[in-house]
Amino acid sequence: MVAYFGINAMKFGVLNFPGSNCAEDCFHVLDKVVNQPTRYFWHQETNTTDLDAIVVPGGFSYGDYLRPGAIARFAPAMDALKEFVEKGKLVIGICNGFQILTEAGLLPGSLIKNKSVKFLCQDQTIRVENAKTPFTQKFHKHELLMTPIAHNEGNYYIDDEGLAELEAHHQIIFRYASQDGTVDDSTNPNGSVSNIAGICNKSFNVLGMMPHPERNAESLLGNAQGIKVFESMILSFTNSGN
Amino acid sequence: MKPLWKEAGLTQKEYDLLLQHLGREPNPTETALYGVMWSEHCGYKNTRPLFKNFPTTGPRILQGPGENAGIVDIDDDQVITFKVESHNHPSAIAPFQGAATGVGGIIRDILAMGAKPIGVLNSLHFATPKGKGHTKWLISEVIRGIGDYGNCIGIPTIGGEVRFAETYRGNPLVNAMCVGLMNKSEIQTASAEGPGNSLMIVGNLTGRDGIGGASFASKELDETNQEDRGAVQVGDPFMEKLLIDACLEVFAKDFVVGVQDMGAAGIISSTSETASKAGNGVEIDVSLVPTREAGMSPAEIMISESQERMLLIVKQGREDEVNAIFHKWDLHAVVIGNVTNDGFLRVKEGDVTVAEIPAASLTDAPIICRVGKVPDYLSKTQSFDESSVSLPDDMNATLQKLVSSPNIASRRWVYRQYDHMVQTNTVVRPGGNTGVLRIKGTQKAVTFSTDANGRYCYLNPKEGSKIVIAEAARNHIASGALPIAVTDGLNFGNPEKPEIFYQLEQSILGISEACRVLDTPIISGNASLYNETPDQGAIYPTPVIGMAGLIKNVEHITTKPFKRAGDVVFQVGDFSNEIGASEYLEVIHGKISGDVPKIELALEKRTQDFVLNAIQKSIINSATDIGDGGLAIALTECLYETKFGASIEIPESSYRLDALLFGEAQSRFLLSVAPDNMKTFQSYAEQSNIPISKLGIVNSSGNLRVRYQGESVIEQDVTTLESMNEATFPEMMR
Amino acid sequence: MIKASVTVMLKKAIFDPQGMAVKHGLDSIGFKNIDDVRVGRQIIIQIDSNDFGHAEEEVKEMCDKLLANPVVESWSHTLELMQ
Amino acid sequence: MIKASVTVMLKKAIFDPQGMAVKHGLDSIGFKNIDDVRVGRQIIIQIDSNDFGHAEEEVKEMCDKLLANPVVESWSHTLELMQ
Ligand SMILES: Nc1ncnc2c1ncn2[C@@H]1O[C@H](COP(=O)(O)OP(=O)(O)O)[C@@H](O)[C@H]1O
Ligand SMILES: [Mg+2]
Repeated sequence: MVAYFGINAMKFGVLNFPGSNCAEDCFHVLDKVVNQPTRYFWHQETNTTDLDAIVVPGGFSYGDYLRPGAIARFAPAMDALKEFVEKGKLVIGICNGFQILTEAGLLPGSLIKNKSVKFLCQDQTIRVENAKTPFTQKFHKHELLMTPIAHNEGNYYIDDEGLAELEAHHQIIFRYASQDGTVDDSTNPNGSVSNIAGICNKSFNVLGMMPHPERNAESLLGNAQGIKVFESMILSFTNSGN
Repeated sequence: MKPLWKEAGLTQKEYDLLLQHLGREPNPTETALYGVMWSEHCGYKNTRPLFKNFPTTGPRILQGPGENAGIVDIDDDQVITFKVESHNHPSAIAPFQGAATGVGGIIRDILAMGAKPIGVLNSLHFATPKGKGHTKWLISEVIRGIGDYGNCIGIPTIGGEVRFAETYRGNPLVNAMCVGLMNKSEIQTASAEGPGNSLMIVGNLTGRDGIGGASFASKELDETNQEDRGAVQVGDPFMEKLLIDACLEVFAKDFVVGVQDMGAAGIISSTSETASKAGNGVEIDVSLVPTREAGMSPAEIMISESQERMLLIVKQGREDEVNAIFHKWDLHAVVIGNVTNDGFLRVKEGDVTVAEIPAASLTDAPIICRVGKVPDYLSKTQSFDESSVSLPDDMNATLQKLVSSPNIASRRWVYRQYDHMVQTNTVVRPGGNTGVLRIKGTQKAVTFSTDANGRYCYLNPKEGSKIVIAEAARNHIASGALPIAVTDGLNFGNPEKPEIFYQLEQSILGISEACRVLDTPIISGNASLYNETPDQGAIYPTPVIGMAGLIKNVEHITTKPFKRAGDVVFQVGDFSNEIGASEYLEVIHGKISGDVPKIELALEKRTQDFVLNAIQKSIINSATDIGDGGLAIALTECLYETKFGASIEIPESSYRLDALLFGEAQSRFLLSVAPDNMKTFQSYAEQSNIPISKLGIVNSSGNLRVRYQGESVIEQDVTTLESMNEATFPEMMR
Repeated sequence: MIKASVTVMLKKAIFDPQGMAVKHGLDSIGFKNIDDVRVGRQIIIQIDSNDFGHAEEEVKEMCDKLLANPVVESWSHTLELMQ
Repeated sequence: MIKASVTVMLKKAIFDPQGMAVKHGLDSIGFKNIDDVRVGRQIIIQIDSNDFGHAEEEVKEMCDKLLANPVVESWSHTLELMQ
């Protein structure tokens, strides 16, 4: 627990792999926008004792050569990350971070090439499906937010059985939607099964999402709705009595 | 058999000069080194005499042409650095790899200045695809290549352009621009200072790939070039990302005295340039260069264009510390030689000296002074009679056709393939007047654009080129920015032909004059000549203008779309009766002819100052310039992505209706102003002696209505126009 | 030296967007009699060894650990001796 | 039905950054005896025909026109009958 600006703040680590090009963006939001103590967590590092939460940022770790996340998952930091998760601490994987978490088996399913076979960068409406998680408690259920996506492999795949399990445990956190909240094929930008944009693990301390909440955390850049993801994490930390 | 020097691309005169420099016959390695360094691509033999015309200084300009990129002061001890570069020929034969490595190359120029790259842009020129053939593949591969590199490396692609004309069918243009940001104290120079200091090569291994790229770029494209395969390389954006991260970490320490990227002609060019800049010599041992393949000859090692490499000149004794930082990033930094004080470039292979050349002679390619001749076609196109063109019956249909024509249609299909938001600075994304980046930790923003208009420059090389500069500047003004500097990419045909040389010379004169009047000095640039094919001849003369602007307060950032129903729409500037050289004349009447619209630079400057001041007074709600497709197209663009409509009345005049609607009269803007601010705006215009016309009102009808002389001439549903505008690219590229 | 050729494909049950795009591309240039296209990766590895048994095991391990993602991909391979 | 398997690889003389990265990846998880890795594409095409001669020609044309860029890539293929 760290005192920061006089309050008990949450210490964030931003996992930095070679090629993680959104690490600085996440750092900026955590440090300058939600004002939490933040440090980089280098891929060769293994000590997480000072951290309360870890962000696995977007980008192209190891160039995404071979397969996004495939090489990153063997980094020493990933073993530490697994222990961190077992302790119940919060981990959020954004874009490439989501891909890495699925490759590492911390989240089910996999992300394959977009249906269009093209990189896709645009604003995208997503709908909050479960507002009772440590990552979404500042939203209300079915709240819509406009959050940028930017990916080549964001097409979430899971088999029917896995999907049923996700549904049963309310692990689907975000779905791609239209601006008026419709969720169907026409509002699915990349072909994801069931319009899935973000999921949690069963214990709800690991979130993976393709959209980039750090890109809509300041109103100058469009809107600041994404900031609530980070604020939810901080709230859950404060509420947990830390 | 041809003598070796001829094989190396040298002329008899050049060879004689070489003999003077050396005072003896060169050996084959030396001949090869001169060959690449004195190619047009490296030596700027044809263009250097013309560059004298460029204005290159100003209170904000800290570095003009001559370094890897120019530097502009943006206050608070911060500077930006930027440059444009062409990769036309590699992209023509291997579009994905050619475009990708083009982006990679220009990023390294910015990195070599010591800056963090914060944005890339591109300027692409193609023919329109016919069916499913080659051109469609070429376009999609170029765009994929640009996206792939920029996306992976984490630099947002914040702007650019795609333009179509038949002239680019066999010879597409792929120009890329990169922008960097740093503090003044972080500026690096490409100079090999301090005899005894070490030359270190960092990044990728050196291979046989790309050998002869520089001379390849200095040739016309024909069938046999298809065999110039070594000239094509595969980009490695991941390696470049590591290179950026590692270099910036090293630069922050006090270990490095000089930096040079390795672009065309690789080691030979980077070492000889840094040496001659410092007035020093260098000694290189090629056997120390880490290579990818065995058995490379010294000449091959020296001229290889393997990508993602940099040359650092490192203080003696600091080599291990530099290497340790690179090691952290899984890279190596290897000493390949050192700075000497004798002015010679000495290449050794172990103990054996294989080349010994005065370094300055390599970088001082003999200038070729040519004389231009007015091309024949100009007398025909200039005598074009506009009155022979009849007015279209239906302006609605005309507008629809223009809205969906390839040069005017929405480019969303293109830029959604580029990550334009990474680094979280992009306030105005592609599709706006300029790409606008905020600067974290300040109130400032910077604006960037690339602009070209091949048809204008073809129909009037000098005046057309002026317009390209003016038009570029208008985009910045409309964004709320003061235009501050320019980088130019000169894409022309074979300068050995007098008509082409005329185009080049006139274009440079036009650019120079416009930059002088508009106070946007030229800080860097690139020339790509020999853009010709045997079938089609030369491309349109196509100078690509990259421009930067500065916004002191992010609150002044202004965008195109109308903001509120009830706002009043104004045109700044005057209508004219001109339709020559316009998009309208080409798309609707199939004519590429006439003269370009008249441009008066002093009026242009006053108009721009007026609009920027009005924006800074916070009385303007939206702004755009009036360019391709004229007023009607500008109006549609202000309505897209809004739920508004507009009711417009064009003021009485004696001009043709098509000129009023679609003509491209210069020095114009389209603004919207809140009713409360209207008086202030009008009296400010009067004070400034700038012509404005009140055109109408923004409303919530969702329709664009234009009336002239009491009659409706356009009545269109905006949603329909917008879907037509959006449909063109997806359909063309399906 | 042994050359291992590993082919990694998306599992049959999974829709293959790249395959679809290639099929569409082939169709549009006139190849109408194509039923299905699948696109995968080919990875060619030169192993510094002449022991096929050992190489076989190594390749299997490489595939399971790194070269293929078992959630969505399947792989096959061949080995041959290089001169 | 004929199944055509097309392998497209970067030409030997051209540097393959992907292959290099995979080699590094394999190295970092303990495979130290690897000399070289190249990564290419595998394209599996089901052709609605039983005429091998014709299929052969078609595949060649597909490769030259769409599946590979002869400036940087080379390709090879096999055909087999499917049941
Ligand atoms: N058209 C031009 N306008 C202004 N400067 C130019 C132009 N062409 C080249 N230069 C300048 O000449 C120098 C050499 O250019 P170039 O060989 O393209 O550089 P590099 O090798 O760093 O890519 C640079 O400083 C560049 O900015
Ligand atoms: Mg340079």
